[in-house]
Amino acid sequence: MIQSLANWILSFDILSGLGSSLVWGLSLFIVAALIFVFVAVNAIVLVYVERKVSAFMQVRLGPMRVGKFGVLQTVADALKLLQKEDIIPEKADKVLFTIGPWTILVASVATFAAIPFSDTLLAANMNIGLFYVISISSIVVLGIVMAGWASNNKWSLYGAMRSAAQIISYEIPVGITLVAVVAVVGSLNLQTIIQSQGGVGNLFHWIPIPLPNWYIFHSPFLFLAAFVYMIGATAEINRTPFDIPESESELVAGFMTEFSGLRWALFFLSEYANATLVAFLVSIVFLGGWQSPFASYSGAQAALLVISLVAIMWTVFVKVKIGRLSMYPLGISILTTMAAWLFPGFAIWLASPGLFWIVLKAASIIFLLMWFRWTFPRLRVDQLMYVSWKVILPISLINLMGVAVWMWLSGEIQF
Amino acid sequence: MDHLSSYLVLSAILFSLGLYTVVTRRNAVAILMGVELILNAANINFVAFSKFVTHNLDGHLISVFIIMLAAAEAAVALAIVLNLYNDRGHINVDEANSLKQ
Amino acid sequence: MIKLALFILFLPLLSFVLQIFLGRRFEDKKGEWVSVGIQFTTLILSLIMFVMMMSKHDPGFSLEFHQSWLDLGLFKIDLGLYIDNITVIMLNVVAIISSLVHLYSTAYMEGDVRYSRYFGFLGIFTFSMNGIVLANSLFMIYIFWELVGLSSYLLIGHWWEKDSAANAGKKAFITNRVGDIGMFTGMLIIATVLGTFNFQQIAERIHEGVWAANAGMLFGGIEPHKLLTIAGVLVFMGAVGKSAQFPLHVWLPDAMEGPTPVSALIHAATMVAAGVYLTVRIFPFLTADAMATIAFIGGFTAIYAATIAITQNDIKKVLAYSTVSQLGYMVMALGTGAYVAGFFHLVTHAMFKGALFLASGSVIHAMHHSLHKIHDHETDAQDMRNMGGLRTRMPITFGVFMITTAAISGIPLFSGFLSKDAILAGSWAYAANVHEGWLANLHLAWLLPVFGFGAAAITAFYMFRLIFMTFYGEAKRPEIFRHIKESPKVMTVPLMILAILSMFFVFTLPSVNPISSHGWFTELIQSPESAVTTGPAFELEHFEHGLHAAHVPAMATSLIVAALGLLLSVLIYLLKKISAEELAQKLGVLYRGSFNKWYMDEFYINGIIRPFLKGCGAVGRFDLDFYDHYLINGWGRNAKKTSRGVGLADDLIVDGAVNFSGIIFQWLGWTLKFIQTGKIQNYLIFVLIGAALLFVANVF
Amino acid sequence: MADFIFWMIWVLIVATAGLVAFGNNLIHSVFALMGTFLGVAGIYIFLNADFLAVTQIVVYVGGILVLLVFGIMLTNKISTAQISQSSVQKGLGIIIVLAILVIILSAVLSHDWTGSIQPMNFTDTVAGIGKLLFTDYLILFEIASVLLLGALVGAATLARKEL
Repeated sequence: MIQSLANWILSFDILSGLGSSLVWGLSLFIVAALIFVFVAVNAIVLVYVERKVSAFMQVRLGPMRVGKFGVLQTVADALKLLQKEDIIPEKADKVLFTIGPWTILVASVATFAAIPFSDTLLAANMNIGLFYVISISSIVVLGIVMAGWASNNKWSLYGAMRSAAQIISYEIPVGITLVAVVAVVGSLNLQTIIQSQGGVGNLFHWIPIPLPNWYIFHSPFLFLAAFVYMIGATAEINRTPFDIPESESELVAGFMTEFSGLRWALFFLSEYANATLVAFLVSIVFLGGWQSPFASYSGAQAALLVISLVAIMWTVFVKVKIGRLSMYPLGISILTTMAAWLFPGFAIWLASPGLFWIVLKAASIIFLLMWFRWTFPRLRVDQLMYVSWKVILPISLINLMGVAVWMWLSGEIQF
Repeated sequence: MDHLSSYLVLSAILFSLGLYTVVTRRNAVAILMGVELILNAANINFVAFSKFVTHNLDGHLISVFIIMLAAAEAAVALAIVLNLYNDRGHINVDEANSLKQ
Repeated sequence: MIKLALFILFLPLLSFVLQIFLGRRFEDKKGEWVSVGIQFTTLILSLIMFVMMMSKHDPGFSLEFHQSWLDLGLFKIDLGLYIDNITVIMLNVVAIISSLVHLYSTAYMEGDVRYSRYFGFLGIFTFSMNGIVLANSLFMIYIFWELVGLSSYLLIGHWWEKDSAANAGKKAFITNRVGDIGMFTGMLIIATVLGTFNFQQIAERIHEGVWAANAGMLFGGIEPHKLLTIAGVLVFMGAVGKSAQFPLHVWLPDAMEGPTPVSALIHAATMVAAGVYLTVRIFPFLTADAMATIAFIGGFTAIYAATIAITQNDIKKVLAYSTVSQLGYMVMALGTGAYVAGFFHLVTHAMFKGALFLASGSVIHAMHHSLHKIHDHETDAQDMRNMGGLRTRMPITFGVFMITTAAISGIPLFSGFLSKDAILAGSWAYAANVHEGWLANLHLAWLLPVFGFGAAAITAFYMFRLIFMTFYGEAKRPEIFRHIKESPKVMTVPLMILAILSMFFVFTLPSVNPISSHGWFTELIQSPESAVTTGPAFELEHFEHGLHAAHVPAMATSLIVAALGLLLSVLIYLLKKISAEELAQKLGVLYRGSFNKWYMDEFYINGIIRPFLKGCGAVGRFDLDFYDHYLINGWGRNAKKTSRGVGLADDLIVDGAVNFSGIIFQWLGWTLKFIQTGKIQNYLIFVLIGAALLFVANVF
Repeated sequence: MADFIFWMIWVLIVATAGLVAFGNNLIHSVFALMGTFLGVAGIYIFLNADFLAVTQIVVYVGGILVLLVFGIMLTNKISTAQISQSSVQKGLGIIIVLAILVIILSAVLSHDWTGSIQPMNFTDTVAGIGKLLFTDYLILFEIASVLLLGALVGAATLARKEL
């Protein structure tokens, strides 16, 4: 993307005198800025969504005052945060206190350099993309420790230490789980991973249910791996039920206790950036990234028909019985199906890969993360470590072995 | 940047700084940091020679193994340091001299 | 198919691991069903293989898969799987019996102290048995051979608190060792000459004349043919041990100390058949002499064990000797060249003998419960003299007993008739046509059909004796009889399945002629070509021609002798026309001999073990009194005297020099000790200074 | 542009390593070490060692550095945000280290590297490293895994309170 941007800039006669090296640097800067803008806007939107989702889960309305349905609420909040006084505690370590939040933010944003949004829309196509994402996101730990230490506050320090312990513990099972997928693909390149998930095949290769060739449906082991990865990743980004580092009932706000204003906003920004990153990674690695779930436009029509039939049955037999009738899922599925049958162009669009699909998948995963947050109670510290070392790690190791055996059995690899 | 000696000079400086840290610091963890600097310097050399001289990946392999060794070494060394701290209440290596004559 | 086979091989091992490591934890939660489930999974996989085999319907079908295991330059050992029709059928036999025994054991062993361990051992047994069946080389067979021996030892000694059980386990293990020494020696001879353990390669290389070229050179000019005979007989010795052939049969009756399902699985249907299976595998490279030896051992075992079975009173002992006798049949069949018949009898025998043992287990189970009810802990639950009239109380068990007894006695419509008949015809044809091997030279070959028919008659006699004593007549102990109940469904269902599998049509389909064994089995299993080229081999074509001629007279004779045995049994035990006691009195020596197993155990103890121990004692005393006392200690005494003189010189001259240098270094050390500060960084500085100096020295 | 970035990284490495060696605040030293590690990762990228660069970040920054931070925080009585540290034998140390630096630099600079040497541009090192790891370096790889296991167990055993 950087190179094509540079070429595009150079294609203007007026600008061609700038020199390729400078233009290259300029496009580098532009792309970086674009990613940053994406992360910032994304965070503003997600904060609003999270507040609304939590409100609906608790049968409230959530923000309603600023703008229609409160849509401008987070914009207002962001403006407020930017104007707040910049407070640095007197006995804090001032250098680290300033660097800490920026480290976290830079690490979170830098990971997006490797995330492919479509087959062409990505900042850098690296052949070690997945590994790059894992490695850069591990820098976050140090930022957290930095911030926690520099605050010179025991709650902050506890929060930071817990956070660091938690993140490095969960990095291991998460990494091993991703290795299981890499073993199947044979490449660390995220584009290759996505491209190898195109088309439609049987569930687990054997069971004759037509499903997209996503890795979650590749084998029982990868199916399990997707769940293991979700759990581990939720812990790695410190979201509920694994938000022990900032558990407000014990540690005030963990490593963020002493921060306010812009710096605090940076933490928030990176938190949502991380959640988005995890959502994108799950979509890419397990759910086929920007691949469409439909193989062809007739396949899309058929699949949508099945889905809306299921939705009708569900509404008629289950929803009516429990008496809570929400027509949105039913309506959306029926409308989509009708559109797909009436306008072939729409069906063709549905069957073609693109930005829409990865965003839809990531959005569902983010919704899932929010759902976790408002349904699961928080774990204790010892339970957290237990889950990581004694449950998830063995499972992920067995998974890795199982995937190898599975591939041998299904003939994908031979000795 | 397309010149081997720029890497070699960097690695030499890094090595010397690491050596100086190891030789002069009193804190055991700081000494460990010096060791990591030295290992990094060595790694830069391996990879640079691999690119400029041997033209194969053996240097990368050795670096991978060095990184792995560094991880193992750090874990064990810190465990020892923790024991030292539990035993004496500090980790100053110049005071840990029970083996002296 | 290889993957299927690998699963069949390793799934039981998984069962073993799970039961051993986790079994205790799941004992209350029906943990045994893990093992049962795994076993039935392997049964299904085996049946899939069976269906694949039937759909191929190719007698020459074979498949091999191997991985290098040990590579010592010129000498390589591969481990691998070899699959042909025999393997598939054997796998099915093992899987069927093993899964049914697993199911049966859930009821029979209920409440046992080491319940989970029992299932674990069953698992490792099945694993190793499958290993023997799938092995592609003598070496791999040997590995699993020993594993099978181990699991047999563990299962016989399952109730090791009983001395007799513990001793029986040891006896089985040691007796098998005697045979295995022979087998190992034979293997080594073959591997030395041919450089391979692989069955296919052995046959190929012998056929290509490698044996004839190498044997003499490697073994001091021995005639190659003689060496091949020796090697064959030595390998067969493994089978003698495992398949309880005379004279190493003594462990099998004692092995009945183990739980009855184990007896059914291991000591009747599968493990003891391993020896026969081994003989089947080495069949292509047996010489005529070796075959004659094998045939004679088998035939003698058949009749010898049958005579013992007549007089035993323990229900399981009767069956044990009957097993030895039937194994003798199989071995005799292979020795006389009736390859198909021998293997056929192995399969049919596995089914009906498994059923017989399980049915006897059902009887014992019922007896146990009854004795338990009346608080009688003295009476032997296995003694037939305490039974009688059980047919009204245990109809299913009785029915199964009748069917399988008919099968073993060689009565038409049942599987045993077909296979036994084929064996007898084979021995008849052999006696009539044999021209090679020492039996022919001594004109003794007619002994074999005599042994065969004699054993057939005796078998019919003692089997019906068993039935009449157990199920007919008055109840000898009414108080026990009152509490006898039929066993639960999980025990009777396996019995019924095995009884159905003992019918003739199972093996003759699609043909349903009850007196001809022609069917899928004989189509799929065919004798292999003999690979022996070094000298006289067994003439298979000639023999098969004779087989055709011998078929009808053999069948007639076998029917007559079976009927005779049956009739005698009816007269003595059912109608009581002849008194058994008077007969015993009249026969005197013969009766006592048979009752005491022809004094074989006593012979071993007094004739071999005691003299051996005495010899050991004598040698030991020689060692202690003469060797130790005069040679070793005397040498020591002399050395002591010499060294005293040398020591004196040492003290003065050598030590003086050493001490002097020591003093010098002590002084040096005292001066240098001050640079040892205990600070590691100081040392490092010294090292660095040294390095810098070295560099400077190198440059200038 | 690339040259500029390269020299920036060069300076960053030397500066942060200098902070590690000469800084007075232990905590600052540790976080300066992070700068060094990241800089070295950048150097690897200039050397076409992309896999190694990422490994460097994962292991050094994500692993070893966190361990070091933990080590510091577990072995100091924390009262302020400052953990000062001192040095011994500075004079002797600086002399000998400078001597060694001079020796190395003289060795490096006296040799003419430009003559016979052509840089080689690797494209995909991951596949190559993977292949080597499971062929020529297999034994080393196995030993390394055993060593890691040993170190893991050893560290866990040593770090227990009741040794």
